[in-house]
Amino acid sequence: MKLGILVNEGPFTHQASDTAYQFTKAALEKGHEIVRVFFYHDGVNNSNKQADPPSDDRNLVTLWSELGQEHGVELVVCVAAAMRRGINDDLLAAGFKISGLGQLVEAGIIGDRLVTFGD
Amino acid sequence: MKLGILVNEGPFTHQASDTAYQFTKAALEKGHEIVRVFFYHDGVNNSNKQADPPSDDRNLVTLWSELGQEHGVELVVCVAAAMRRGINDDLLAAGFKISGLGQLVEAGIIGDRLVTFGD
Amino acid sequence: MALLHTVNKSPFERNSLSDCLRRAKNGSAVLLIEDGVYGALQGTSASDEISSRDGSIKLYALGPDVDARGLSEKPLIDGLELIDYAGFVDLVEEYSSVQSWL
Amino acid sequence: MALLHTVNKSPFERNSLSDCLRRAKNGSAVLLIEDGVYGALQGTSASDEISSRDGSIKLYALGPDVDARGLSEKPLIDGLELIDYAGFVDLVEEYSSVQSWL
Amino acid sequence: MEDWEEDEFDGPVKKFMYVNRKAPYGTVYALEGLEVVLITAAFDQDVSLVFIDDGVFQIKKDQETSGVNMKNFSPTYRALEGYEVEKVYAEKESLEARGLSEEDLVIPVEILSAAEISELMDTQDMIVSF
Amino acid sequence: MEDWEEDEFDGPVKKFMYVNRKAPYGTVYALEGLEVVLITAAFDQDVSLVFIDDGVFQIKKDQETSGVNMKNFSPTYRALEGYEVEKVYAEKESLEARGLSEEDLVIPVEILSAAEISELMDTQDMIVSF
Repeated sequence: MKLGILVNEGPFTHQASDTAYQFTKAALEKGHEIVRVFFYHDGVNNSNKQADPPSDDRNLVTLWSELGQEHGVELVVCVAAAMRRGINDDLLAAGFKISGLGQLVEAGIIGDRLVTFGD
Repeated sequence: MKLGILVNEGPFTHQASDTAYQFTKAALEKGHEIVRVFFYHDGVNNSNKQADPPSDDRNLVTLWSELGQEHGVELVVCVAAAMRRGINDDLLAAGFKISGLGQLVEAGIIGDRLVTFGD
Repeated sequence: MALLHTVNKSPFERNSLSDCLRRAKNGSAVLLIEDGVYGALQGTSASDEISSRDGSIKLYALGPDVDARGLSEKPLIDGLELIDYAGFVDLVEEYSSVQSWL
Repeated sequence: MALLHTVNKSPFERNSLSDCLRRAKNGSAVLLIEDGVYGALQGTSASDEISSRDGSIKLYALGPDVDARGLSEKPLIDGLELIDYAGFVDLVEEYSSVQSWL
Repeated sequence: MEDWEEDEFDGPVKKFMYVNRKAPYGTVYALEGLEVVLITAAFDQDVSLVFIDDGVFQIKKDQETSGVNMKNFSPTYRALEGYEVEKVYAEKESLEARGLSEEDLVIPVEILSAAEISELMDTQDMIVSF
Repeated sequence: MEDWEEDEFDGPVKKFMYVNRKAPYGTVYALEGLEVVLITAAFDQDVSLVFIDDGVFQIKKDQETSGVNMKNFSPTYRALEGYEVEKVYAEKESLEARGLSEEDLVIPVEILSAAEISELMDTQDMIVSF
């Protein structure tokens, strides 16, 4: 199955990004294809490479970044939502890229399912 | 009256920061003293100077920054919450400073009231 | 010693208005702000609960939030008073402490 | 053509579980995740509503979220099945589309 | 809005349903959700827009936001027609519970019962809820 | 935790009440709220901690978070005593509505009725709710 993933909240404050990450990982392990992970609303904050949580806690930015690079999963941050929230290319962790909302729609068109994680 | 203000959400996603700003401005206009505005949880994102919303929308980072500078109001961003979320001195808009949670407690001790704005 | 309670969520979405009303003592004040102002509407599935406290607690709603949501022409519950941000500041001064039902 | 519904909020805090149950058709599935798993508890003020749909809709809860919240030893509502993230993926494949009641 | 080239895309047409459940202004979901709807329409997809629960407040008329210093985006719903988004529904039960009727709304919508909306939901390829 | 010098502060003692109303893990408020409580205690203030509504789930025992890859912070509540935070209350009605009793909790607390908690709230200088 081809899956699109929509992440609407940032790391730490809501569990949405955690659940989306665990879901995406499980889907990849089962051999499904991830068309794209799209970060919208506060979800754009998942791409901020400066995030530095306590060492005994998980770092979602790093986890997404590694998942994206190891499995070739596209991690797309919405440009309009990112500008509002002060996220630009300088802050972007490896594996993320900034693009338009059309990338979300396209993921819905190409994918067999679109799964949303939010608040 | 001496007021402490606690802002727990970032700009744009929730109205909390808008309401806190309007409340703080109204309190200053009435001649009250603002001991400190403390930004906690996602509230730390109010200090990100890269925020660039559409030109027909308000820019809360700029609004807080100007209020802080014009009225000498202390705008304190919690260091622990900021590190988790990737906010550091490089991103800080003028008038904000990063400090410890003790600054929130101190505002509560010095102030006559502490008013919380959140989700 | 009486508290000012603030509620900022719609009573149709969350239980924070109920949670607040259950704990607010007679003589305290409840101020509806942000999406909380939907609780000020008369004739809804939520209005009975808040109306029943009219008289024992003082009810306020933030006018700018009422206007933003297009509710200025709708009937609001009896006894509720509309205030602006300056009025919000006055309430904070008038009551001994503020509890925000986030 | 039947939907998978996900609910991620506590039924004691928000109305999203009720909102979902009111619209979920017979034959659809409801998966409780994150704080939504509190809706899986038996013997609470929220459990009657979800129990009443047992049989007409399939009920699931995400086990890792149940464990995180210390609910693994508490009685869960009858007919509810615990799954892991891999099981979540399987449900997404099994049903025609997913509606997240955020 | 953003840059995209409408004629770049030549894929299949899918049924997208956007389920609006949140009030405006208290959170940004209604505003940013509307942006997604407009983009989807530009991709020539089969778009349905549904207002249920507190989402019906999004299309309440008379919104006047100068006092909260936020942008009043309710006029943008009137632009939906220009984007050929014609399947716009509001739920009867949600309106009634909130003391609203058709005359309260800023755009004409088709009023459906909860049961009818559930039926419609079942026929979609993609459902996105804001 | 953070750096501060306990003996730097020599101000008045106020009554701070922290009202915990949110479940853990679904959002970060419980965890970051607990950090505020510990700091306040270190300032030698008169701290009360109240668990009401979904906040009572914060102190549910048996939390096992490895499956969600989050840090289990419930043992930190046991550290409250070491910080001399002794006024810890949970609301009877909130526990009952959630099918919980004292045996479900990770720390000993004093169980109060909603009316008693309202009384206590009224006597505070500062109330902060997470």
